[in-house]
Amino acid sequence: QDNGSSPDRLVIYSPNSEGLINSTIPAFEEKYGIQVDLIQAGTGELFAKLDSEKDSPVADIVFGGGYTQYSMHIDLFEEYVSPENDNVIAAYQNTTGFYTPYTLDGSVLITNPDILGDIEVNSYEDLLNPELKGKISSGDPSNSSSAFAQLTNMLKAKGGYESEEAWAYVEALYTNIDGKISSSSSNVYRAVADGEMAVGLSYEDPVAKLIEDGGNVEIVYPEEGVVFLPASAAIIKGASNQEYAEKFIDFIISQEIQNVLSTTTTNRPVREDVETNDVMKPFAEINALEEDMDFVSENRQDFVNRYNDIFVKTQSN
Amino acid sequence: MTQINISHAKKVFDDVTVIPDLNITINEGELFTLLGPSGCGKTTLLRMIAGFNSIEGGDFYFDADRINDKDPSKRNIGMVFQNYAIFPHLTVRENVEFGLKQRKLDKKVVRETAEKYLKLIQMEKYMDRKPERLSGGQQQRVALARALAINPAVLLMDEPLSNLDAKLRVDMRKAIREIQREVGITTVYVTHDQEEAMAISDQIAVMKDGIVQQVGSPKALYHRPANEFVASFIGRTNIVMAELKHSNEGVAELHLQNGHVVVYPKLNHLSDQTVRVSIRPEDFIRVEQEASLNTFVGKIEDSVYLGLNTEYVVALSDGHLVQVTEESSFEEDLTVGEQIALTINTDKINVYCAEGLTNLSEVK
Amino acid sequence: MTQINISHAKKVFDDVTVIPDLNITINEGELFTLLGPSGCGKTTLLRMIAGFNSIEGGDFYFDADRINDKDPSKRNIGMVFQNYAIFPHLTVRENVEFGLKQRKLDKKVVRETAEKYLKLIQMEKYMDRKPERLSGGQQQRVALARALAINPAVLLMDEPLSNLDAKLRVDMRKAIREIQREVGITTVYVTHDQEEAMAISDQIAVMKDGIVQQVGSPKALYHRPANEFVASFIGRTNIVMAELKHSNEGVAELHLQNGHVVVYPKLNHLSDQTVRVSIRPEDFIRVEQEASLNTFVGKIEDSVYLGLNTEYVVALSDGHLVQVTEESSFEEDLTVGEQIALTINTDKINVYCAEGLTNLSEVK
Amino acid sequence: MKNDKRLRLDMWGIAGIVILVTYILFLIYPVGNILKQSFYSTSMGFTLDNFTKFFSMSYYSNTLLNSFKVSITATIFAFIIGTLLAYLFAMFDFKGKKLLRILIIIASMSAPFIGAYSWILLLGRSGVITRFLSQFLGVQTPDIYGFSGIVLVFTLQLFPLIFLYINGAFKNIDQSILEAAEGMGVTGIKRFMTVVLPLLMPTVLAGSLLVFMRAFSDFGTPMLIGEGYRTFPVLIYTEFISEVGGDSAFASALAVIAIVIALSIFMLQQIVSLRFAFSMNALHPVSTKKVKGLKKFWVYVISYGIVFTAVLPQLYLVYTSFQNTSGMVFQSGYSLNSYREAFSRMGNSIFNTLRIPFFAIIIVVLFAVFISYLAVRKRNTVTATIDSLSMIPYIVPGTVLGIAYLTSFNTGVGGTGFLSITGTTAILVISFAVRRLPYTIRSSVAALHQISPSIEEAAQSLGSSKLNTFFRITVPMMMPGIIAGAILSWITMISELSTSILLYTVNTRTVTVAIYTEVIRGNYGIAAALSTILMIFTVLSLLLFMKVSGKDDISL
Ligand SMILES: Nc1ncnc2c1ncn2[C@@H]1O[C@H](COP(=O)(O)OP(=O)(O)OP(=O)(O)O)[C@@H](O)[C@H]1O
Ligand SMILES: Nc1ncnc2c1ncn2[C@@H]1O[C@H](COP(=O)(O)OP(=O)(O)OP(=O)(O)O)[C@@H](O)[C@H]1O
Ligand SMILES: [Mg+2]
Ligand SMILES: [Mg+2]
Repeated sequence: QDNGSSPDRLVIYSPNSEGLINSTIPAFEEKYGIQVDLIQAGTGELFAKLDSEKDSPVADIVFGGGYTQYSMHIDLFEEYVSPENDNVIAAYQNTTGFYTPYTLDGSVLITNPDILGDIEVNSYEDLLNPELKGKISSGDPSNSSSAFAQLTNMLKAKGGYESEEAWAYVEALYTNIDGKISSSSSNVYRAVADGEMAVGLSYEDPVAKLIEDGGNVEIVYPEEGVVFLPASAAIIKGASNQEYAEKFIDFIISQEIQNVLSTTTTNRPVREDVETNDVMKPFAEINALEEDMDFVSENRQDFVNRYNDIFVKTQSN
Repeated sequence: MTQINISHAKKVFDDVTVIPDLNITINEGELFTLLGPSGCGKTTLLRMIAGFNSIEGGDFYFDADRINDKDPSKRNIGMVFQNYAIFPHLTVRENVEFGLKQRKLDKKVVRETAEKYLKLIQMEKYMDRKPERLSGGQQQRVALARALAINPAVLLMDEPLSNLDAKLRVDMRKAIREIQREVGITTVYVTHDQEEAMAISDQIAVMKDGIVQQVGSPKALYHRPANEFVASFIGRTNIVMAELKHSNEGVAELHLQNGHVVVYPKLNHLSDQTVRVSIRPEDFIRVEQEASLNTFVGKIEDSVYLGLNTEYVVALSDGHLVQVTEESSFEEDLTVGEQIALTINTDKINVYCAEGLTNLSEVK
Repeated sequence: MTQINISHAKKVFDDVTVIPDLNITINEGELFTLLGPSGCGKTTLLRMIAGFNSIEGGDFYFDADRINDKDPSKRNIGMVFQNYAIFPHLTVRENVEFGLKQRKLDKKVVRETAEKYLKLIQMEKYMDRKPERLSGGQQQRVALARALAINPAVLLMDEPLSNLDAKLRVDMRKAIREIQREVGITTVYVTHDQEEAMAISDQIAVMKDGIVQQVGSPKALYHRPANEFVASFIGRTNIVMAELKHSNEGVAELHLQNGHVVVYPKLNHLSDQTVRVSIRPEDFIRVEQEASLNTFVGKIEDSVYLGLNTEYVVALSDGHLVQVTEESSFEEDLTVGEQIALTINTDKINVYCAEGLTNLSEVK
Repeated sequence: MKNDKRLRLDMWGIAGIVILVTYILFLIYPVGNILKQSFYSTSMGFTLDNFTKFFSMSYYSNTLLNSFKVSITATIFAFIIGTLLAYLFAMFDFKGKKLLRILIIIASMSAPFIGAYSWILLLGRSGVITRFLSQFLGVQTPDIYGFSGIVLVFTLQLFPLIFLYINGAFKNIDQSILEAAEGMGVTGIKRFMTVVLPLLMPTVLAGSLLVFMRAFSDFGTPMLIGEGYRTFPVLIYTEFISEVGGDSAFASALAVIAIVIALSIFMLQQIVSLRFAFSMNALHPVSTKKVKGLKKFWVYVISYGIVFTAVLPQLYLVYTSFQNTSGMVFQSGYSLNSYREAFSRMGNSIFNTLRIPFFAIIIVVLFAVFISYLAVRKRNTVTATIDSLSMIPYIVPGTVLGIAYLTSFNTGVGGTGFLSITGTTAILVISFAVRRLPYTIRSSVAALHQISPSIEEAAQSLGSSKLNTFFRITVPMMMPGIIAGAILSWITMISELSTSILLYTVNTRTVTVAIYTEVIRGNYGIAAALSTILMIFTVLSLLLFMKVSGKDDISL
């Protein structure tokens, strides 16, 4: 029976993709002579698992997932602020004390030029083009974190979270999406990459990765603005390998690893003192917006409900 | 050696009473046959003895042991099922060995016993076949061997020979009889074949609608059937209406419906009444035309050749038809339409009351 | 009215030849019976005629129509299966109606026909029951009615009455006979019961190991069996060894093994040889002790009472046992150990060559 | 057979109690633990709010309607195809049956995500087939997404279940009954409808029940190709596993509704099958016949056609496993790179994929055999309860069961440390067994219904004890049914994901988990290679089984 109690092991739960895992875990193992037991599954599944195991935790670290999940499950985590924290861009520092952002991910549009033809897509507004009706792939903001991020992003870009105008845009958009909702984030970009859909409401990492892998897709940073949200990691409360867990947190936001991430993967670093990947548009060229994380966390349910209403409305006519 | 005692047995299938109240005693080592028309409850009774049918009333005893609630597997019975119920997934040999293996016998003994019984039923050639590749009669014999092989205290057989040819039937019933006698297995035997019943049984119970009509030795049943039903069920018989009258000397006479008068002193003690006379086909004796006073004539309407015997349907002078049996011969042949003279073997006839329910010849 | 013609039929079950080469013609409207020991291939042949068994060789004709590859459903047959094969999911009535419905008859006609046949088999009471709630004999009758009701051109019956009591068997076989004659249905009937075969058949084929031994009318089979197998299969017989010798005058004599000599002029034309004499139990005639010259003595070893007849096992002076049948009587009773005198009804005996394969009495 | 309504403390009584306790421990306790929150809120105590919420909002309740629609349609199609195929197999002689049987079974296993994903690659808007048809033939294929797509995938994935069940049931029909019908001029479809189908009914109902429930509870397929056609299980899944903060109390309420529906349908099926309960004594099982001419042509076209279509996505998967890939994108050219990677990453997962289902299948067969016997021959309140209980895990989403097990056994039963089996092999074995039992139970029950009790009576009359009769006579005769079910249990355990993804640890990682992990990491090539390996592995296990059992026929 192995529940992570053996001294030279570290149990990590992670929903992360190939690039992130490959550039962090082996390096960590080598550096500290620790064996990492990696348990991989979807973000939702991992958090459900963590929640169920909270009385006798198995994992030491959860590595991945957006701030929405973390903020909902604060009680699962051990408080830890890495000494490296101060080297991180201020906006993405560990301010709660519980979870540490290590990369950034922006809400972007993915397009398939073959399917799109000569239709221009540069902004959220372009998505209302009637020619795109039924050809836009989107996740379900009521349960996919990337789709939710898109929702808050477009609200912010279109006038604010409580602006009626912004919500009117959402309604118009989902009318044009015409019920073609994917049940998972990955379906969204996959559908576009496979030529099933023309445009998708996705996020930067997989789209960039697709381009890097030679996929026939393009990345579009909406002109109205892009919100970058951090992916975080945290130490599990009651973890048996506290010491190594802390080392891991320090490790992933260390300059060394951040550098690796930003150059070899399609993830944006949280530090400024590193180089960047060529595939990805430099920060400076993007119209970056900032999310009001506290407000969104608090009103998450309202957003979801409001979206649900819109969905029902678009479906019923 | 087990005595079976059944008192006030009752069986109801979803509201239909199949056996209302049945009492029977089967003595130790006896071969007891249940005979009766299709659907009269023979199988039902047998299954109650075996423990496969629930018992709605009454007591079943094996010796002093009340078995009403005893598990079938503990009753030490062997049973041959009407539908054979052989195990389709086992070979012939395995079928026969099955019961033996339960007895925790030595492997060699099991093999040898099985082989012995397979030889007995003339199936040693088919030992390793699966039942699906056997003929109907072969399957039935397997069922028989399987039940015999375990040497039970009580043997229950439901039409065990119904699909065998005459020769094999005789062989098999001899084998059953021998084994049964040798070890003294109390046996309850169901058959629809009265010849078989006669040949094999110590006692026969004739049933009708779940009610036992008569229990007796084969001979008693044939010659002194307790009622008309038994008379006509065991062997064939002609029922002729008659008036019982007394002559001036007080000698009873039967005035048959065709006018013929039979002097029948046995019934002197009874008063005049309408009776039914049962005359078996072989009790009509053909005589030379008008040879004696005591004859009457008839005309042959039909004849059926049965090998040993030939059966004639004869129209009496009053138009009634009777069956007459005679030993066949190859040359001489009575043809349809021929006139014959008959007399009656009065010793062997039976006289029943007008309802056919009591045998007056027996009442002393 | 269909004639069935089978020539050189061959059936092989996984390497075992069950029927090597069989030829039979069944005339239009005839009731043709297959009789033979268990496992001889009766069912197999019937199923080949029906089209349910593959045919490994030979030709099957219904009139001029070669049916070897014709679909069973197109052969216009009615079949009663040895295991009944009634539809477990249908009621009695639905079972009988099943075939009728296929004929696209009027609903009312279907109902009425079904009812008619249910009455015929005395099952009208059980019309709405499911088969699992019927007795064995009742199920068999349903199978019978189902096949009869569709009024086929060819009726195939595999032991259709094996689970019925004697009375019902007689009723049923009459019914079958009547329907069959009325409409002239060519019928192939399989039975193991020789009495039934005798009673019902126009022609009988006696089979053994897939080979037809003799085809003939019931009477011919009984009285002039073609070989020893037929003689002993149809009815019972005693086989007694004898020497065929000729007297000085050239009259043939059979010197039986017990020393008794039977004068048998029929065989005058044959040379001296060892023969086998078949004497049916009823062809021994009991006579008053030493009443005539032509008698011999024996001692009763066993007796079996069969109702109409009683069977005796008699030890001849040379120790050989023979079966003797006599009509039973209630009073007179020969007891085991008693000495009796017998003579032989020489008209009815048959003489076979030493191998038992040819009937010498028939060779002219 | 006597039908004793009382519970007696004989062998069957004890078996019943043991099974009941097992279910209380491994089903009622953990699942109840999770589901109780549907009726309970910390603020208000007992409440039905969650249910009101569901039924009052069409956003939610419509999913139920959708689920009924797809499940019923898929069940009907699966029934037609499965029965048709089983009929052809039982009645006719044709070449390649063994291969087809294996392929049919393969069709029923679907590698997580990748399996249904193949359909998109084949029949999607830019699918290989779609493009081929529209470019060369100008034919516009219907949309794979939404209702029709879900039904298509369900049908092709679930008909094998009906096929296997019915294939087994044919062994209990006596040939002469079919012949009797044929003799009376009833053949082909007519005979099928009037005789064969009614005789197969107990099995048909059992199979259809499973198909319906499976379609009703599956979320993987609708999630991938539903495209807004929201089904009930997807709703449950997303509420439990929401990344945006689902409402687990509400999710529990949904699970409760699913269970209630499942049980009602189960009861209904029980009542209906009572009408078709009749036993047969099949001494001459149905045998196959040679076909000729046009009929032969159709037999081949239909059987090969169906099977080929059903395994198409699997074949495509095999094809893609040889394609060059770069991460998520398939490149031109072929190589064994994916396999090289796959082998290096498999670790002990192959061994686990053998080990865990192996223990589980032993439990499954043992329990199924006992439960089915209790439910059929010893029916009383307790056994009927067990029978119904056994169906619950089939409908409870695997994710819910996984969460329930984690929560309930993390610190032992009730926090006592007793049965604290989280992270062990045991928890996976138990969860596999509990979830996949229904396949074997239902087919065993159906098989038992067809066996004439007089065979058991015969054994008893020969002095064989209940236990002995059961194991030596009843079980061997049920074998076709048991095996048909066990094969399905086995296949579905090998490809099980939704529970194991929550329960696995590094030591108990199975190939399916590995496949899913690769999908998450974006390595589709490796996932396809792993799926192919899993498929080969499955075929090998089936071949081994055939070899051991000495039968060509998988359903015996
Ligand atoms: N499916 C089969 N495979 C192999 N052998 C078989 C098969 N069916 C029958 N046999 C064999 O063929 C022979 C003839 O069988 P058949 O059923 O025709 O006998 P039968 O004359 O009808 O006998 P019975 O009076 O016992 O029913 C038997 O020896 C039997 O064992
Ligand atoms: N399970 C049952 N449910 C209802 N009635 C039944 C059931 N089994 C038998 N019966 C009826 O009970 C009566 C007696 O049946 P049983 O089987 O004992 O007859 P049997 O004397 O053996 O007849 P046979 O000689 O035809 O086999 C029949 O009328 C039959 O229809
Ligand atoms: Mg009976
Ligand atoms: Mg036969």
